[in-house]
Amino acid sequence: MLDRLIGFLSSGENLVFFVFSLVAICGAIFMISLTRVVHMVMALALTFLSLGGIYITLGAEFVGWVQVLIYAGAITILMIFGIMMTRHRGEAETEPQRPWHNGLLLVGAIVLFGILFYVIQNATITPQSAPVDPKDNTLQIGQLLFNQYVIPFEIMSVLLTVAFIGAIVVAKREED
Amino acid sequence: MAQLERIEPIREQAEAEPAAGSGQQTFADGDISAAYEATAGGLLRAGPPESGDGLRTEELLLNVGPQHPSTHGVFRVIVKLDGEVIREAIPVMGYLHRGTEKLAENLNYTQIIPYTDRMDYVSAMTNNYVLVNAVEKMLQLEIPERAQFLRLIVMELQRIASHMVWWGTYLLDIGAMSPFLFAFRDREIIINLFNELCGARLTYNYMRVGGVKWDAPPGWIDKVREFIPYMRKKLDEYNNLVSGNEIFLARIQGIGKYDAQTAISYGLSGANLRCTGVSWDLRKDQPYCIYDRFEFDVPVGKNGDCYDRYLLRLEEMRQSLRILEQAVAQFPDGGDIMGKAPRVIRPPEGEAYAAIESPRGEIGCYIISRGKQEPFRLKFRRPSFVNLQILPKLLVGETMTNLITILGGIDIVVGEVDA
Amino acid sequence: MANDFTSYAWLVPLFPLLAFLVLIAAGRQLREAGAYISIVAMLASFVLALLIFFERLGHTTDYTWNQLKWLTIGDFQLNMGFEVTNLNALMLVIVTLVSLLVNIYSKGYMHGDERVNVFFSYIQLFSFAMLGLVISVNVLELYIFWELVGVCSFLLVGFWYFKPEARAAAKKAFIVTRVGDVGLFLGMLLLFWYMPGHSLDFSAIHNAFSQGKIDPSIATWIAILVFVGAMGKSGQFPLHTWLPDAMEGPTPISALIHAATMVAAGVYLVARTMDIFQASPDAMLVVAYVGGFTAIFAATIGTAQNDIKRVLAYSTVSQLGYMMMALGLGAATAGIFHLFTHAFFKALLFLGAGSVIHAVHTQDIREMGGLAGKMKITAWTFAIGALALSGIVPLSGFWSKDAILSAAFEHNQLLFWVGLIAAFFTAFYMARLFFLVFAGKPRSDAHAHESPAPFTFPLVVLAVLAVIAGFVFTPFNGWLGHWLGDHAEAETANWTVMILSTLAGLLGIGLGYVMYGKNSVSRDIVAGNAPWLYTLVYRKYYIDELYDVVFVRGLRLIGKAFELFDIYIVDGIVRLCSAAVVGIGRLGLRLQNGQVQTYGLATLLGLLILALALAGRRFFHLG
Amino acid sequence: MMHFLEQPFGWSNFFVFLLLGIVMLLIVLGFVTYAIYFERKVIGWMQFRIGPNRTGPLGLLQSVADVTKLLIKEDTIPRKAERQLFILAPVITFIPSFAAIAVLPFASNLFFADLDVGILYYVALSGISTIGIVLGGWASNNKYALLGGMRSAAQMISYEVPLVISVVGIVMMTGTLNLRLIVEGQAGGFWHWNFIPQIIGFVVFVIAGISELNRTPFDLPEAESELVAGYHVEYSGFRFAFFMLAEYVYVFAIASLTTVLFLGGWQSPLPVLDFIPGIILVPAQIFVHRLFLLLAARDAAAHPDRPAHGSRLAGAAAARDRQHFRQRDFNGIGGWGRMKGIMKGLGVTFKAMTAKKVTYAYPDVPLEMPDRFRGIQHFEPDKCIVCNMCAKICPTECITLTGKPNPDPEKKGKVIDTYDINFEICILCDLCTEVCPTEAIVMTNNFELSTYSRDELFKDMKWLTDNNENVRKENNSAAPKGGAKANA
Amino acid sequence: MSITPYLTLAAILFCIGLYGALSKKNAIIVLLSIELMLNAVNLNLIAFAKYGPKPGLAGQIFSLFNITVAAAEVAVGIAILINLYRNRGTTDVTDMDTMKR
Repeated sequence: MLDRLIGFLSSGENLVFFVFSLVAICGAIFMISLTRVVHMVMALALTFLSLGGIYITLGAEFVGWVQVLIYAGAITILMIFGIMMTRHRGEAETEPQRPWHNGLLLVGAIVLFGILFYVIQNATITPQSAPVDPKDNTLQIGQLLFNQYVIPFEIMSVLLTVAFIGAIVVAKREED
Repeated sequence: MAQLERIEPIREQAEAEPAAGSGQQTFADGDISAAYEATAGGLLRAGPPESGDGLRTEELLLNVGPQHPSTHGVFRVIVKLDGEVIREAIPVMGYLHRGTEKLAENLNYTQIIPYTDRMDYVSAMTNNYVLVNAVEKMLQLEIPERAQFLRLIVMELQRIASHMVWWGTYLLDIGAMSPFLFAFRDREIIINLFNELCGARLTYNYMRVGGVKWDAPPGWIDKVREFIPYMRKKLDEYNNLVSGNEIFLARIQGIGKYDAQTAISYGLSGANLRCTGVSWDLRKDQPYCIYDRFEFDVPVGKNGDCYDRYLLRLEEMRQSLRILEQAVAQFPDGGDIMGKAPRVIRPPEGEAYAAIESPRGEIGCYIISRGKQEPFRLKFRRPSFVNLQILPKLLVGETMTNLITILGGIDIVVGEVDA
Repeated sequence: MANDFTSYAWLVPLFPLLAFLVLIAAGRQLREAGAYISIVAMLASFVLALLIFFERLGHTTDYTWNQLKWLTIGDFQLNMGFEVTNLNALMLVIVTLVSLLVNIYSKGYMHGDERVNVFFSYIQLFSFAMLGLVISVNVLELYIFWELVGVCSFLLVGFWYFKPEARAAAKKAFIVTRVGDVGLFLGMLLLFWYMPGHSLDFSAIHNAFSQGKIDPSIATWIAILVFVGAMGKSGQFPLHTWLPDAMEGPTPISALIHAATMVAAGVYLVARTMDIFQASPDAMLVVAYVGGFTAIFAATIGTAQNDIKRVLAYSTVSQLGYMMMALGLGAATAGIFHLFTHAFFKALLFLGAGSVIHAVHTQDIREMGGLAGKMKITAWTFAIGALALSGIVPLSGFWSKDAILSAAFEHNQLLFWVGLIAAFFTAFYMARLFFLVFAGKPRSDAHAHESPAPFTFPLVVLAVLAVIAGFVFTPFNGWLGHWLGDHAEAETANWTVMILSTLAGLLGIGLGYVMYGKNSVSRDIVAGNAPWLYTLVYRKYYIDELYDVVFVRGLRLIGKAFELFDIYIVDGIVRLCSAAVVGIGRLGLRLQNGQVQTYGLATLLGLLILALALAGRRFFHLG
Repeated sequence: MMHFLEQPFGWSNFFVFLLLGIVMLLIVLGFVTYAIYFERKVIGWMQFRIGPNRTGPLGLLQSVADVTKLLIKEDTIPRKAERQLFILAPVITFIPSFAAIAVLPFASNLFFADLDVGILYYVALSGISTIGIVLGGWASNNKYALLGGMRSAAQMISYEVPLVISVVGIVMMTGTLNLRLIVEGQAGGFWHWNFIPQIIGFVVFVIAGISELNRTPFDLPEAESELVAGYHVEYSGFRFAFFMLAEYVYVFAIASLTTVLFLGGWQSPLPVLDFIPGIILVPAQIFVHRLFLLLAARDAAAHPDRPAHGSRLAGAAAARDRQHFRQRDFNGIGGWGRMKGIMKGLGVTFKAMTAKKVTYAYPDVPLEMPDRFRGIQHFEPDKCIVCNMCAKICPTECITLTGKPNPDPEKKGKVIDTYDINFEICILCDLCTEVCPTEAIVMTNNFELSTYSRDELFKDMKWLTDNNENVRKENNSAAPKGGAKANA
Repeated sequence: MSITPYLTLAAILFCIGLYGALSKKNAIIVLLSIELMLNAVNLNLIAFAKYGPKPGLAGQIFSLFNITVAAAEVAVGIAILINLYRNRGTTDVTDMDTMKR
């Protein structure tokens, strides 16, 4: 087992992936286990960043930086604003009043992971065609986006506008 | 003597039974904490509103505290913020209270004069004059011509200096750094003039009962004469620098607005009153000293907002320059500077009230004398203290940034507020 | 002329049945007449019985009539009917005679009891049952009447139901006899099973067993089981406890049932099925030893009892032991002969005791004394009975006991000595009884006086019978043996046995006279220096307590166990079902609590189960 | 640099990059310090004062002194603050700012990373430093800091949108996000530079850049007048330095981004000058840009009208909304006409630049005061007739004196024995010299009285006698009370 | 480098997010957990884009769409959260179990 690990870590790219995934998982776990809300948000920001890094190693440069921009930049701050806007009296999460619920949930999650893990291990995916050369990722994405996927793109813009206007209307305080 | 009787009955009556039915909740003498509790303390302790009314989001209780940079000294406003909008503001004063009026009760009149310098430390001359004028009224002294002129020139110079301090700090509060330097550069000239005249830059202790202490040194009057055109040029420069600035106008127009009736009912005076259109300047309406000999007009605002007060004060500076110009022209070239004041000043029993127009409004001095060297009771009507009372009303509904604009607009000096 | 009365033998039980029905139907209105009806009925059946007896004296062939078809199961046909043999005829006479005398006695004794007619109806029912038992043709019919007799004994013992002891005694009697009846029933079943053609008729039994068609081990089992039935009814050792307690019933009943008839039924049964016993020597031995032991055992207890009726009860148990011993030794005739004589003098003793009790209103002999003077006839008859029981020469007791002892002398020396000692004890306690009751000074102030006519007439008749009954079967004249068809027994006068038994009897009477008559030897010679022995004997060897502990408490424990089992297991299951339903309901409730996260969890678990189901199927194929 | 990037990623060129990284850090630090110095100098000049000149020649070491002071100063953490976040916040702010420089090309082959997504990279990273600022404000558990943090975050987010949109024009023109290619697209004279065809983009970018950096006139978060110092009010020492560093690195980044995007990067303005290596042109342009930035910001004095609802609107929608408001504000009322007032203000500022400086070098050149200046008293014991007039008249009773009978018998009266003035209380009101009949006590013009302990302020007779330089010539003491001593 | 490590990482993150979403009581953290789950999906998309059966950019395009949707979702989520907070006074998910106002 050990030599396989060393073999895995030998090439730079794997090392980077290993580090990033480690950070991602720790961030996620901290998000669950920490008690103070802001710390949780920070932990998750860490996860988002490390995922961005993994996207870049996967050759998705544009998506990686968009992820960093949107998730680490915008959504985390939005969450922090959300936290500040609402007062957190019981800052520390009181002990789980629902031991049964959590216990069962943990078991469910682990079983789900087991199934997924099993499927993943057994699935054998063989790439049929040659991998795409990652020369100018942004250019290609741009071309693809506006030729083949222009309709979803338009729908996305509509969706965003609707969402944001909706958010403002919902959140606006009725000026007394 | 008639006034005396009038005093006695009031005093007995006051002691006999406390003012009944004064609407205000009266507190026994010692019970200051209750008074404080009823006002600011209550608000503080109320803490964040329970979520009962739930609809408001987080309510922030902010202390625009005593050591805040833009409150011209140790003055504190407790502000209940909803986001940026102020829901309620309660000013808290008394941090600079030195008990001048109580101390004065066992100081003879000459010794009180240095204390008046430290009340409104930005315009000390007008403080000196109001005390001295009150005593002279009691003694019915005759003030020599030259002393009158010196007093007038000195007071008008002091008015200009005071307005310049106000102008520099007010714009600093709003956010511009440079104007402050401009203002203090020009004020330095006036300060040097005073230094040459009476030896001090801020606390002059220049006037004495019956006259002034020092005579103008040789060439002093010429320096004043040269200062006037220089100042006019500088005032135009100030206007160019700031008054036209659109961003500045956007910040200041329409903020802290009140009408004439409110101003009068709050007892405001000075630029705060005149900005609402009420033309009331003691120099014109109750002339004292030799103001009646010169003609100058009293600038009056229209809609009572910060911008009007700003323009008003700039205009007042110009008018003071006009007065100075005429005063210097008519300056007597001889005559003694002290009237026939007795060596030991013992004003006869009785009371007197003298009020003059200080750069911040009507400053008054009310003295009750029992014929001894020390006044029995000395009371100053301090314009900053009175003008401050309108602040809470103005602040409701404003944002945090406007709080500073309005406070600066009223132009208070905390030394005068707390005495 | 041979069978013209015998063919009417079925009438003998019919008369008491009719009387019973009449008494039951109009018991209350009849008041006094009830007694006469029952006496007339008994007289009629006694006369018919005598006629049948005389008719049978001549010849010895049995007369059977079993045409009454009862039930047919498949190819098996069960008939009822009646059968008259010499033995039956003799028994008929004994039963009818004693019951007639008891009826007469009861008319006087039960006078004044408001339920007297009910009493007479029960006696008639009892007589019908006893007579039916005697003439039954097959074992099943016998078993039916056997049970009926048990019921009547229960009713009569518990006649004074308002006395708790009576109620308890009745129940005890009924239950203990029932235990015996079970034995008989099993025996009958085995018989039914193994008899060729499943026939239960006594003639068929006689043929099958005498020709050795049944293999010996089965025969032994059948014999022992039948003997268990007899033990229950005749109060042999393990099942004897109910007899002394049955004394709670009225005295005539004790006389009729517990002296002459019912208890004799066991002996009669063994005699009737002698062929089975002869087919298995082991069974014979068992019967003999049980009989012997019961004889001496009961005799010892009798010496220490203070209740007059209990002494007589234990004496009956002891005499029955003798009869069983005789049958066990093969001397059927001696056993039957002793039964014949014992019926008369034991009935006599009981009725005598009854008149004494009637006079002094107490049953405790220590409060009686000096009654001889006041009750002349009772005293004398009682004396005759006592002497007969003790086996003094001219009286019937001597001959019957001698026949048994001589049979014992030939076959089994041990049993002979046991019998001898028992005889000594019998004589001793009868003497103690007589002297305590009749001799000495009166110990209580009750003014005793002689009983009226209905009391004394039966006493006299019985006394006469007690004297003359002995001569029917003596070493010198074996008529009874021949008549009963039991010729196997050669009658030889065995002088030594006669002398020894007479000596034992005289010794017992002498000791009794010395201790209780003249008080020269202190009464509590035994109680004095061996108090534990005295109490042991007085307390009837604690048999009752033993039964109580073993059976009563054991059964109660088992009952308790079953009760617990019932409560916790059976009820438990029921309650469990209801709780399960409620639980499922509450689980559902908790699921619908409006929490989105709970719904999320539920969906997750559903998903997992679905996935596992799918993956599972494929996984196992693969695995 | 390009060939470095092509090599496979191994340990060797990792160190090379590390080295280059450190060099870049030093360059940036140097720039930052002298940017601060430069800024303070210019502001000084605008306000006719000299600006820092005390430390080092011409005050060049002023920023260095500041930075060392910050390093040495103890950085306190408020007790109730969230320790971890408080420490983390400056780090989160600084790292992205420095990382953002990696993508800026300084010369055709001098750049750190040639990313295809150059601009996106920059914008993404600047987003993260906003978190740092918000966290810093929130973690220091101080209401002002929280408000400052929220405001600066809201402002940075809302101005990020115009910043990005203004750049889209250029990206569309050059067809790539890669900064190096953008610069190459601007070859030829300055008329090829992007700022001409994208003039609107350029203006929006500059203004958005100014607000992004929280500089005047958008320095709402650090508006000294209201929020004292914005989100880093509780920070001190090294952590405060980090925040300032981050801010100025952003200044450097925005400035260089402007030059790269709009002002032709290392392309020379005139074709003839193309031999001047790009390396020099870029800092020059950065310098010019900085100057313009300061001028426009510093003197424009007031702030834009404050957003009416402050920072409470949620999501990017708020930014768009305010953007709309800003637009109306600018060209709504009379468009360029509106700018007249500001232009006049600029005019005054420029005039002031050349005006005489009023700063005087006080400690080196002593200040001479007018004769009548009321400084510290001077006492001549022999003139004193122990009449106690001065002690009586003193309003704060800070004079205590004791007399003793005249030593030589023939003269009657008393001679002064001890004469103390407690300068802790004395308010230099000059009443004592006024009433002294024999001018025994007069005032001098010197006023330096600072001491290290209070009891040194308690001057005795000997000290007062020695204090005899520049004594006031004209002491109108002993003027007869009430009589005016007439002198012209 | 085959695809399994990426998919495993995605599975881990997804399960952690799921656990967080269903167990945490603070609404904001539930929102965050859902974000984490969306990220896991994103990772899968991109992993398949490179190592999947038909490598191409489709995966990346869809991950872009996924990110936009997630951003919209968070914006609306926070808005709703604030509104709920104003009405209910708490952000505790367990208190929001009735539709009544």
